Amino acid sequence: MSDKKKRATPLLDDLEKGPWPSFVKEIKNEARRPMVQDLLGVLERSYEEHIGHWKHGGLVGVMGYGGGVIGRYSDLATEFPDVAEFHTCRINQPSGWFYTSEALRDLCDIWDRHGSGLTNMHGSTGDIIFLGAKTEALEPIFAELTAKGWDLGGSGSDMRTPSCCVGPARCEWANYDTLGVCYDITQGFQDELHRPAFPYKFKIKFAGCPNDCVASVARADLSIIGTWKDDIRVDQAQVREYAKSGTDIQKEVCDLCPSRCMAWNGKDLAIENAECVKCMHCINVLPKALRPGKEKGATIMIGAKAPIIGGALLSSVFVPFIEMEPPYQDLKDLCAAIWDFWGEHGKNRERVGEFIQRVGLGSFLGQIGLDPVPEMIAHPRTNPYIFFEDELVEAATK
Amino acid sequence: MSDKKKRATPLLDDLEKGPWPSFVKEIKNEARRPMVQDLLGVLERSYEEHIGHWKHGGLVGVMGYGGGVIGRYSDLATEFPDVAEFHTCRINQPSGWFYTSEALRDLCDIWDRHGSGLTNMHGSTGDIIFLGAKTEALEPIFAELTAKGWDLGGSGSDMRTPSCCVGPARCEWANYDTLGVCYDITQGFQDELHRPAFPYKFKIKFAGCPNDCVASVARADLSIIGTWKDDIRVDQAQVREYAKSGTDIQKEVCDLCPSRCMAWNGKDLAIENAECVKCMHCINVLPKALRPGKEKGATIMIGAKAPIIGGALLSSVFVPFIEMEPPYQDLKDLCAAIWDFWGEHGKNRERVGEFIQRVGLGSFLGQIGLDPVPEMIAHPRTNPYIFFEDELVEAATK
Amino acid sequence: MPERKTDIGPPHYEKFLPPVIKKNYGKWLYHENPEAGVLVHVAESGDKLFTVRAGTPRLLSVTTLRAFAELADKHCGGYLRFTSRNNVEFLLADPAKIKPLQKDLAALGFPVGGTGNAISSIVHTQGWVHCHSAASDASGVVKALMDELYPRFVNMDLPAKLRVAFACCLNMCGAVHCSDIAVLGVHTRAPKIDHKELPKVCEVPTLVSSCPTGAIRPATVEGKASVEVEEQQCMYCGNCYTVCPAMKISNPKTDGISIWVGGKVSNARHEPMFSKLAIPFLPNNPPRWPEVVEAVVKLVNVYATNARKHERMGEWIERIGWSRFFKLTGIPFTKYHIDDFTHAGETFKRSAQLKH
Amino acid sequence: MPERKTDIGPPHYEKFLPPVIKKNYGKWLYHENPEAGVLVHVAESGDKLFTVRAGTPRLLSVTTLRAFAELADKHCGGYLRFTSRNNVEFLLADPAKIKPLQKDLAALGFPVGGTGNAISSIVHTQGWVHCHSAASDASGVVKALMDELYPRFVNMDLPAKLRVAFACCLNMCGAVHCSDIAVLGVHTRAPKIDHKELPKVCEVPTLVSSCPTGAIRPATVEGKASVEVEEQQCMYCGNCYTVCPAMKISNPKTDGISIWVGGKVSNARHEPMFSKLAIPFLPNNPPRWPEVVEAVVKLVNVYATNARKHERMGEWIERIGWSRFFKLTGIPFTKYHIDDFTHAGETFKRSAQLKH
Ligand code: SRM
Ligand code: SRM
Ligand code: SRM
Ligand code: SRM
Ligand code: SF4
Ligand code: SF4
Ligand code: SF4
Ligand code: SF4
Ligand code: SF4
Ligand code: SF4
Ligand code: SF4
Ligand code: SF4
Repeated sequence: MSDKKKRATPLLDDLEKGPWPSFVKEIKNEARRPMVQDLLGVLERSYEEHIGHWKHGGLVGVMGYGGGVIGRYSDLATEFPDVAEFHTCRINQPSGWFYTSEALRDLCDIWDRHGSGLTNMHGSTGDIIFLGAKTEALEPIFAELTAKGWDLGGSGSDMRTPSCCVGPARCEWANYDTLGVCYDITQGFQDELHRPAFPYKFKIKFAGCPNDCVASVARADLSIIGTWKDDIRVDQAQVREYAKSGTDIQKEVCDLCPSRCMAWNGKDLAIENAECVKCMHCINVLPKALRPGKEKGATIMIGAKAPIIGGALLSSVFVPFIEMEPPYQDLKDLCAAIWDFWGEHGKNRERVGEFIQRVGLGSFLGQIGLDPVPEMIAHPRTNPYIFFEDELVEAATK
Repeated sequence: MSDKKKRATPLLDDLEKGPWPSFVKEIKNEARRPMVQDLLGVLERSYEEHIGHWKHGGLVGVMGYGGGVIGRYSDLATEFPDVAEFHTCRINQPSGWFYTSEALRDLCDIWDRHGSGLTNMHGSTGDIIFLGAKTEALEPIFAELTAKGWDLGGSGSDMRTPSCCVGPARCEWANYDTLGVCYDITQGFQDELHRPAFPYKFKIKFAGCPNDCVASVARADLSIIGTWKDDIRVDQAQVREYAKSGTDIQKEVCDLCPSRCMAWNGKDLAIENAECVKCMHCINVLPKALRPGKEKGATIMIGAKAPIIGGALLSSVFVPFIEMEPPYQDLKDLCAAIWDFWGEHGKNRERVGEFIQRVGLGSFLGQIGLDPVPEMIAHPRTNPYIFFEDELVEAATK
Repeated sequence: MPERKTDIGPPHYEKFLPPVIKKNYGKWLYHENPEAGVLVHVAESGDKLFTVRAGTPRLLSVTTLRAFAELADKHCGGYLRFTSRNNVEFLLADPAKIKPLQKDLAALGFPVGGTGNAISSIVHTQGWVHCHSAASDASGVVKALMDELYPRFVNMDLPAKLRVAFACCLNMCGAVHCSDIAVLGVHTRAPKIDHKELPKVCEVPTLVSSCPTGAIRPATVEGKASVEVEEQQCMYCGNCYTVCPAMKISNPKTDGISIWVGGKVSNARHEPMFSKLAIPFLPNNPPRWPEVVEAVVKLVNVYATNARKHERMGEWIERIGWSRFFKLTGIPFTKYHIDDFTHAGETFKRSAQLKH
Repeated sequence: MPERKTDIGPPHYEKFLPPVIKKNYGKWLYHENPEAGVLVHVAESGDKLFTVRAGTPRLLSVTTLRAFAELADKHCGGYLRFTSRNNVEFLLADPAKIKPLQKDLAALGFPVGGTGNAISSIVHTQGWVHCHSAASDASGVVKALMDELYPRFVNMDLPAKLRVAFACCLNMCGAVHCSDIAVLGVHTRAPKIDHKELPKVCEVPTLVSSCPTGAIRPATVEGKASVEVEEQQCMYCGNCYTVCPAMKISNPKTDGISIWVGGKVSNARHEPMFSKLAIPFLPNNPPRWPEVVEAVVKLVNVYATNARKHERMGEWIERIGWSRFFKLTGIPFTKYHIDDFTHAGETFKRSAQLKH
């Protein structure tokens, strides 16, 4: 093993320099491990050759679970035997990514004993990522994690680990309890999370307001975005303060309001709330003066995904406004209804957003039991290719 | 024939009432003709039964031409023998639809002698429509028309009769000679007009400015829309006149400018011309005060069509700015280049706009010999499905 | 019979231009619109051209055309033109002739108007008068509509121009797809196949490829090469009938009319826009199509009372939003309004920017 | 080994919330951002929570995590969190601890910043560290970029937030498709088929249907069921490789990086937008990827000097127009920028509204 210690990594070493914290330093922090030595070796090789050296292989995981572990194998196993197996464990993060030093240390201790000692805090879906475990280590890791109250996250065609913004824990703009519902849904759908039974992955992200600090509209099959129904709460005195201290209310606020529903006369800021589209801009610029209304809830959007196959999708409006109170039964029923219909008719590797476009939003709504409303669309159809049904025609002609 | 005279048309008769001029009256104006009697009969029948009684049959036309006549036959020929054949002749209108009473009478006389005496002034492509001729009448009609200096228009898969707005003949906003180029192109492409040789129809419409008074962007495969390059000409005194006489310059003009590039201080109207997108709105509202610039020309757009098959298309920018001076050689060369490539590779009944989408605008430009420019697109691609070519990659990697 | 000429093209327009136009061609300075249907164009030379515009049914008899010719001789040296929306325009050099001309036109029954912020003539198509694909009549619907919209033609009391168009089938001759209000004839049943006729008059491959949704498949019927239609997949566009007369698409019971709103073609303020579906289906109810007339008049009035000055129908709707539009007009929103064709996803609302 | 438990889910977050949060949960009034990396949240009760945010490489050793834990114990009762962009946040009740914490973080080499109108950490993916599809490394490109963008992280001198994201292949883990600036690894050659391996490890039908452009067709090679790729139709997305390891897509010579701009996900002002192509291809040039770094820094600077206050990258470009964008940045516009996929037509400029 000693020879490994000696292996030079000049290209990687260059990335230890510079003001930004270095992932190479992080890797070297754990370099006492042979596995990490081999990781450095493989990685340096990739830097030399401009190509990766990992391959996917047979499914690996823990007993009774279908998700939570990503199998990875090196294609240079003979040269770097200690990364022949280099799997990822996804551990379900706590809502809002809050930790105590103690909890963090528990995780470190477990990972110290059984893996590379390298992590991602966090993966883009939101999980804690343990980066680099051998197959034989998976069960022990799992046992120790659960003993300390942790569990694996999702992977494969299951409900992926839900995530949420910091919300009510630290943000004055949260229109519902993002942490609470994220925890509730995660616990309520443990089977869907651990045992892939869907046509493809299904992601849920909770954002407390339209600022969407978890990028749910771009990254979740179900995007739950907090909003409100009534009037923006205005503290005119504070508005004047902002004006005094240099904010150009007209230019920076009124002129940038997408619905142009604000008027500033130098003394008061008037808002035509009926026209407000709850974009958050004015509140963002004047946090001390403006607050969302009191009738709070969320907009449920559906279908975001990455490009493959049909091109990337943003989520689209599914339920314009829903109250978000425990036990969140409406939301759970909605999930169940979606999973039933999509689960039965979705093709293999067809995300729900693609599925909706294939079967048509109109008929999808019918199956889910939702009424079509104009809020769901940017505009009605422009093409005349209407699948008329007899009822419509008969009703009109009789 | 006398019995025909007696046939009652109660439903149609109802449409002789009311303030708007009645097409039924027009038809009855010519009812001395048996053919028109039968037309009334067939039409009344359609009104009773809620269905049309025309069918397309074998191609009809005049010798040596493939276009200009639309064959129509009644499916109630035995009952209405005089409309058994009821064809349409399309006669190429003069540029801008200008006539003298004499010219109009010439046309009437010919049509009186050989057809129903019913016309459309005009068809939506722009032709003079002679509505209802028997097959045997076609050659005589054609002979008398040409004798008087008239010719047929297009139909089928040919260059359709070009049309243009009134332009410089009566409009202060014309940025080029719409009538002149319309006439020139029509004469220059007589063969393409009369002898269908394209995959499908090809329409050209000339509008003198972005108001697009011939709806070219929606209705022409090639839409030539006048525009200018330099600054809008402003008569500040006249602007103030408008303000005095009640026009709210700020609200009605500045606030509605799509590029928000105008400022009104109560005395002068300032225009940031570099930002102006030549939409015409301010000029439309203040015709006495504002005029397009002096560097005049046109934007060439391509591909508009009705919905069938892939959905309707508006034309898209093809040449952002081109000077429009006789003999319009650039425009003619462009048409030839388009017809060559589309003619060779277009599918049967594939409009050029559909063709461009199938082969890709990028490669279409390459074939036509135009460089891609950002003006041609609303925004660059959002999907990562790029057909990389070796040159690009090699140039970057060597 | 005179000797045969071909490829001569149309007469040169110059022959038909009045002297004042010939003189000031391309040198116009500005225009005014003193009253509905009257335009005054002032040239750099100071010369003035007076235009009087009158509405027509577009379907014109030679009798009427001769009457127009007479009016032109009487009032403006025989010079007249037609517009891109099928109105007739008399081109006067002498303003004193405006009133007399208006009187004569009134006597003949042709209304003067259609200029400025008005409803001009309805661009339309053939319908039962001459076309085979028509799901409704064109001239009749237009006449019924204009009788009610007449005040909007002879006045200029709308926020902006309002363009109404009619097409009798999805081929959309007349390009209704970009109108403030579009009235469109629709078939709502799959074509009836005449298996006897088909092999004689149609090419099966062309026919199969004519279907936007691929609903047509080759099939052998009674030993003959024919086709079958997967009715579930058919959305009644009628393109198969256009290429093959043996695919009868018209149906007296189930053909009808749909209403579309918010299109425009000018580049003024807002870029050109397609019309969007407002009402999926109204019955064919000749001779007056009351349901259609009522719906269109309602749309015009709601627009007229709610839109801001210079706002076209589509610009107004974009500002207030579609949910407000459906509320104000009382039109029910249905699944038919939700696009389910090729680019459907592009029409979904992909933002949380909503009015609650 | 403890007895086996399953389906217990994550620990309840409440256990990890500091007292000041427990007390004021959902009752925050407003916040301030006094300096880069420091947030003050004020509750209705008057209580204050002080947040100190530091950037991390996301790939963290347990050694560093333990160091964070120590800092948390020392300065804020052991309470900390991570952000949705992988920064670490220390949650202080006592403002007096801010400076000392900042000092300790500086000593450890973790920069305080990323708040307000700054460039926060780059959301990124695995790259050569752990993934098989990677067309480039993730951590390395990100490190090289952030070393140069560092001043934009520790200051708040941009017109608005600027979100940079990196993904190493078209799967786009990390959802770069809606970022102000997106850096995306791209393959540029069709997959090499391992005909020996394929029959063993892949299902041909699944493989065939995995191709967005239908470039993959079933084929029998040396008697075995395999596939062939119509290279003309392949745009190198790598999806075939994702479903079938025998379709090797990576290529050391021709893999590289593309740059995308103008995406956003917030609903503030403008609706969410996709990123659009700015630079189709830059070479893989480890360890510092100078071409990529130069391009991104240039984009940031042009944006910073030209955009108006509160204007995100995409909002700025929309205002000035794409031709101006390409002029200002000096990036050549090519046919690669013109969409030619399914909805290409929707991206064409269908209006004469142009700046000349
Ligand atoms: C670890 C992670 C990237 C990271 O470094 O953070 C990741 C890693 C992988 N993703 Fe991902 N994805 C990760 C978040 C995402 C996201 C972002 C998100 O979830 O917010 C996306 C885009 C959003 C979306 O879901 O569309 C994403 C879209 C994909 C796709 C494309 C899916 C699609 O429908 O287009 C694939 C391909 C697939 O599923 O076969 C994919 C597949 C993969 C695989 C499993 C590659 C494969 O085919 O086996 C990667 C394993 C890498 C490895 O070696 O560990 N990954 N993946 C992220 C999960 C960590 C976590 O659980 O927290
Ligand atoms: C006469 C006219 C309507 C009118 O009453 O004015 C007309 C009438 C017909 N059109 Fe049209 N089209 C007429 C202008 C248009 C326009 C508008 C325009 O040209 O500005 C369009 C929409 C723009 C476009 O070209 O896309 C139009 C789009 C069609 C289409 C659909 C083409 C497409 O690509 O989607 C068809 C179907 C076809 O070509 O087979 C069509 C086919 C037809 C046919 C020939 C029906 C057929 O399949 O045989 C109609 C003959 C009616 C008859 O019985 O006389 N007509 N047609 C117009 C021509 C008169 C003239 O020459 O001036
Ligand atoms: C005569 C005609 C051109 C021709 O060659 O026949 C014409 C003539 C004029 N148009 Fe037009 N337009 C004519 C069809 C059109 C069309 C095409 C159509 O309707 O199918 C359009 C596009 C409509 C659309 O966008 O859907 C059109 C959009 C305009 C506009 C832009 C209106 C807007 O705000 O969107 C203006 C500017 C204005 O009205 O302020 C305009 C302005 C004008 C002016 C004032 C130009 C001028 O200085 O002379 C002319 C008198 C307008 C009027 O009627 O008040 N013209 N105009 C057409 C008369 C049609 C009719 O009989 O009513
Ligand atoms: C901590 C975090 C949520 C979390 O649960 O982790 C968060 C926290 C806050 N966000 Fe955020 N945002 C966070 C990710 C995001 C994201 C998601 C992302 O970047 O992937 C977005 C969407 C970005 C986009 O649109 O592409 C986001 C868009 C916003 C916006 C809207 C900005 C805009 O004008 O578009 C605001 C409002 C503002 O900044 O004025 C905002 C405002 C805020 C406020 C001020 C909310 C509050 O009152 O506390 C918080 C401090 C902001 C700051 O950093 O200056 N936050 N914020 C995330 C910190 C990420 C980081 O470490 O930098
Ligand atoms: S999404 Fe809204 S509620 Fe959640 S953290 Fe961001 S700003 Fe606060
Ligand atoms: S939230 Fe947005 S839309 Fe509503 S008033 Fe404020 S800026 Fe305008
Ligand atoms: S298009 Fe322009 S130039 Fe032509 S008539 Fe209309 S306004 Fe005048
Ligand atoms: S033409 Fe249009 S864009 Fe240009 S200044 Fe006038 S209103 Fe603005
Ligand atoms: S719209 Fe249809 S029915 Fe009407 S004329 Fe055109 S093709 Fe014939
Ligand atoms: S009507 Fe249209 S959709 Fe129906 S079969 Fe014919 S072509 Fe296909
Ligand atoms: S983006 Fe591609 S290469 Fe990178 S982690 Fe995701 S799947 Fe792997
Ligand atoms: S890389 Fe993509 S496009 Fe090319 S063959 Fe594979 S799946 Fe098809």
